[in-house]
Amino acid sequence: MTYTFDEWFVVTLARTISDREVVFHGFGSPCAQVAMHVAKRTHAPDMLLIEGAMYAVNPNPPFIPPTGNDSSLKQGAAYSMKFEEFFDAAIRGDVDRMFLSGGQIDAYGNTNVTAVGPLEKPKVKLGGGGGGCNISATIGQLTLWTTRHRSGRTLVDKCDFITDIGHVTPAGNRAELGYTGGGPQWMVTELGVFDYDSEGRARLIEVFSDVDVDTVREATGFEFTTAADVKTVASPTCAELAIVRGIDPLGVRKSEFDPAELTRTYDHVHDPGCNC
Amino acid sequence: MTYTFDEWFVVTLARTISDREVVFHGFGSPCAQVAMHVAKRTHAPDMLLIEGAMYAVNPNPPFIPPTGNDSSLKQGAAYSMKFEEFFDAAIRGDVDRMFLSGGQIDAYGNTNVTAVGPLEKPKVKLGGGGGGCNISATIGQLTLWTTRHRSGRTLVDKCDFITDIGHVTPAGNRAELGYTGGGPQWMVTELGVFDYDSEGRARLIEVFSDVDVDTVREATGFEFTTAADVKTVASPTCAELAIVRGIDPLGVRKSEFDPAELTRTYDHVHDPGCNC
Amino acid sequence: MIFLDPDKRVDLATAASHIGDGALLALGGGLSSRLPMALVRELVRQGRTGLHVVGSAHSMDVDLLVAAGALSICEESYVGFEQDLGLAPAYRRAAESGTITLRESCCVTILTQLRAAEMGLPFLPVRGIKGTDMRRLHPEYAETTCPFTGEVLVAVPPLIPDAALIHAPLGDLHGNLYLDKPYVLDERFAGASRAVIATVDRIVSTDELVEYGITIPAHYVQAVAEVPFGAHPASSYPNYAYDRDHMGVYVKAASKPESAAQYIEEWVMLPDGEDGYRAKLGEESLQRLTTWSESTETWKGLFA
Amino acid sequence: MIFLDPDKRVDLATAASHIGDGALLALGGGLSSRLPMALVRELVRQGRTGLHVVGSAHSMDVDLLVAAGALSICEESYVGFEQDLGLAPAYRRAAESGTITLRESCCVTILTQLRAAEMGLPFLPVRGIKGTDMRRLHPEYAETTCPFTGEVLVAVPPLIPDAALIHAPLGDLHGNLYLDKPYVLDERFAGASRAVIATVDRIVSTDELVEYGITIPAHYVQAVAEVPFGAHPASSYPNYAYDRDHMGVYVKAASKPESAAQYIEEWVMLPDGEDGYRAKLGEESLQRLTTWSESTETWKGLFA
Repeated sequence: MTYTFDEWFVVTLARTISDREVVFHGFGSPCAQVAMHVAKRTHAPDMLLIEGAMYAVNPNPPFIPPTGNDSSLKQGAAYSMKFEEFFDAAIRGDVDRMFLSGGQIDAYGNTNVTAVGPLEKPKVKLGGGGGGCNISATIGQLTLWTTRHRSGRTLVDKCDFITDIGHVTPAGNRAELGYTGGGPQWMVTELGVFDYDSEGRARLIEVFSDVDVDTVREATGFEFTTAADVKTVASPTCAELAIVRGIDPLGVRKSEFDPAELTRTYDHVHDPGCNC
Repeated sequence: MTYTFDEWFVVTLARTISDREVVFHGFGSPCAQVAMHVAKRTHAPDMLLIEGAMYAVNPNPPFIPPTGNDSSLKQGAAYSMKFEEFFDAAIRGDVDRMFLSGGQIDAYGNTNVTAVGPLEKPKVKLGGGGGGCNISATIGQLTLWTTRHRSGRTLVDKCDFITDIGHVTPAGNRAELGYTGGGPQWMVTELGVFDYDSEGRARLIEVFSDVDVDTVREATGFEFTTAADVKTVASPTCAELAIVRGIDPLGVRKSEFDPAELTRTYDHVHDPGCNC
Repeated sequence: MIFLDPDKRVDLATAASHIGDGALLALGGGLSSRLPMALVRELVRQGRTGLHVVGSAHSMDVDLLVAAGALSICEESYVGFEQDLGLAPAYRRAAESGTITLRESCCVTILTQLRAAEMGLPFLPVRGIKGTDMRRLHPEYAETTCPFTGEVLVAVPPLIPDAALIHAPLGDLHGNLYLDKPYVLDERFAGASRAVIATVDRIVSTDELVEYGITIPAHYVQAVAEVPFGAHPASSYPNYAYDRDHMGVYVKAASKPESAAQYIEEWVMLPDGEDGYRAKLGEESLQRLTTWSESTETWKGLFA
Repeated sequence: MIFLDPDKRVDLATAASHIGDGALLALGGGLSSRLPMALVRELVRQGRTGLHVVGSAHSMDVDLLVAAGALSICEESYVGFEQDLGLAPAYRRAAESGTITLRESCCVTILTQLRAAEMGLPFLPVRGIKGTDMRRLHPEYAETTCPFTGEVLVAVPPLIPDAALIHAPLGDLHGNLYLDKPYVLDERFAGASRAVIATVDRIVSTDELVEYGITIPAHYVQAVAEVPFGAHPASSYPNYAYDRDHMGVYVKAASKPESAAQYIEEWVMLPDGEDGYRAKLGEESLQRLTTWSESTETWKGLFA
């Protein structure tokens, strides 16, 4: 059996979720969206899955649609929150994890989804932050991700605009700002996985099997340290792969990637611990 | 045909409502409650009737129950507000009229429903203000009423505690307090009807047919002026009386009166303008 | 707080055991509707003391806690039995003799304080209060100046109940609750409190509950106990109307300390708890309260 | 404001005529769901200019207003077509060339400003914003210090839209509206705005509407116009799914000023308005969007 990179990526995101966490993804985030359903159906059955723009609680969608607020995404949910109900919960600290991406991400995990270039005359007007700005301050942990690391323009030394809060901003760190959320815990890119050191800076801990540390360094606009032993990202199990394919038959997750990344293909090595 | 004082009183309250007003009564206020339904079914068909503790919009209850939040009170209402929906509307100024009573009422229409006597050791601990305190500041007009004027203890020179706001308080008048509501417009008692002068003080304008001005003065703990020509309160029409009896077959309105007041009986004089 | 256990069902004694002496409790429902009476009775049976209650307009739930000596601080907006049955006897007695602390509040103020808790904010401004004597009861209130208009408003702190006691006509094993309107403050209590402790007349399947509609979702609920007629003598529509006669029995008994104590002995301190309570009321008298929907005459007859 | 007329039914042109040039508009729905597209198209037909829009995450409604030159200020939290169709072409072009004023905001901030309006308060504190660059877009924000904790929070003023444009699947003649979740900000818009201007796919009897449930009550609604497929190409569940293909047609056209103008000429400026729009789309293509509930395969097939 072979699998493709988008599948491995989604499974890697899923594994940043712990069981019994309350987890949320924003709209326009199919990789995070698929990842949450993979986690719920594998190692995190008792997580509270809050479905992006639907605010549906623990839905069982028949498929992931290409838009974040199609009604299919609340199928099987006994309850859908109201907009304010979700955001209040996030602000008061009842949400444990959020997935967050950005057109620019700096070493501290600050993200820019507002505009590249000067604000008065942007080079690229990005879509905007949705709800991330306020709730990035208060949600328990953040899993950052990007599928555009290789472009060299995403992981930057300095965001042109800070939309969502990382560990340290020019105005101070989280403690100084009075924020209760823990900030970025992981950052998953199409090259590898970072955690954050005691100073709140990204640290490379894993790379995908077809990536080396130098490739990561070349693509990254900020200095980063690495773990003493940079490992290869753990491969997906066949159970996880089956779930990715089952929940996302339209392949909506693929829309996040440059076409070249989708050609990355891997042989699945049978894991004796896996009951495929 | 004869009618009793409780019926006349309720009709008099009803007539303080104009058509196309948004009107609310609190709980424990059967006279105001019945009055609103009388107005809605006679001269104010397009009023928005918000049913006390149910927050039901334009209900058509089969009868008035002896409690303010029985489900009978939302029958026929397509919609019932949420608690916060009503109170937000009242605070932002979308409610035109509220009925308000009090264990003590002063000349400016400040009311006390908290405690008679010193707060630390009250002589009588009254039930409490419910929601009246805040919204008395912002609702368009207030119709005050009491059925205990004759006791001599209700209309007082000074409230022992101000629960709800009249025209002028020791802390200032409405303009000084920054309040947008117009304050008390009418006060209906079992003796007569008051309006408020330009200084915000109650002024007697009408008495019931079996009451004279001296009786009112003896029962009142504050000085008041009178209209140049104190009239008799207009009699109820037979249509109004029929509606009072139809909507309140259990006679819940009577629970507000001293038993002696309920013995006041009147002959209905046929009004040529009335199509009874 | 968020509760993720898939099965929250417990018996009433266990549900009540989550409440400690001195707890700050939000009381669900209001006046004669959906009062958490079974939980109140169970707290009395378990001998809880020093309770601090908050909420809007309430009646027998508060008065019974006072009569039983379980309550220290009352922060409701009203306690009484409306015009029909009058002032709350035990509450009034305790307030007049100073054996409970009065922190009477106002609906919008309580709502605003719950919203501050729900919104994770350290304060909120509230319109009103100025000009009244309410701050004599609430020295904790402060003031705040609007940075845009210069208006001075009263500022209130968040109100975070240790638990919200909520009775619902229907619930499921996960703790999802269906309420009939008026919801009063119950949704806000759920968002603002550390936990919801619920009783329901009947536990049904989640599918059946979804047909009715979920008002309070399971993740707010720490424990749910099935207690038929758990709001009695308050109503729990669509299941049953309030028992005006029994409310009258209580109010009469509560008018004197001795007869209040006797009511508690006779109606609350039963060795078999709520089973005993319902048995003492009798099947016929309880079933009568469920007949409200048969006709207007029947409904009206319940209150005549 | 409160609207008491018993019959609020009007045609679409009359509904849109309540909106003046330069109006501050709240846009109902979000992303691909319940966008007030018929009202947006009608405003373009009527040549409205200088509009200021507020809301959460939106897509074609905002982009089309920009493409038509009707919009001056954008205060949404996001404008785009998600990962599927990408950035919003006309919006992006206008933002990059400075022909519209950017006041991008954040969901909680907008929610808090609407709540201030709804609660009748001159300001509210909001958590967050500090540490981000959002205040560069919002010099009107101020600061407030919590009188209890000393914490400095950002203070925001009330946001009072002149009108909320809301599309609902069902409504009645009084203006009561049923919405399918997600409601997004629509309930808050109704409470905060001076008026709700509504379109509905279908007007039904009040009794039928009550069976579904009333989400937004009539007293907030100034005018309601029956416009079948009035959200198209957005969805209006339970009636129809979104038209991904048509969204794609639009996004492609909007990528250049000339083809954007051609789209507007061809799909919006039709002499017979929405009737012409539906006729041009064709019965078959519209009916297809209503087949989502037939089977998972059918539903999925709409988006393949």
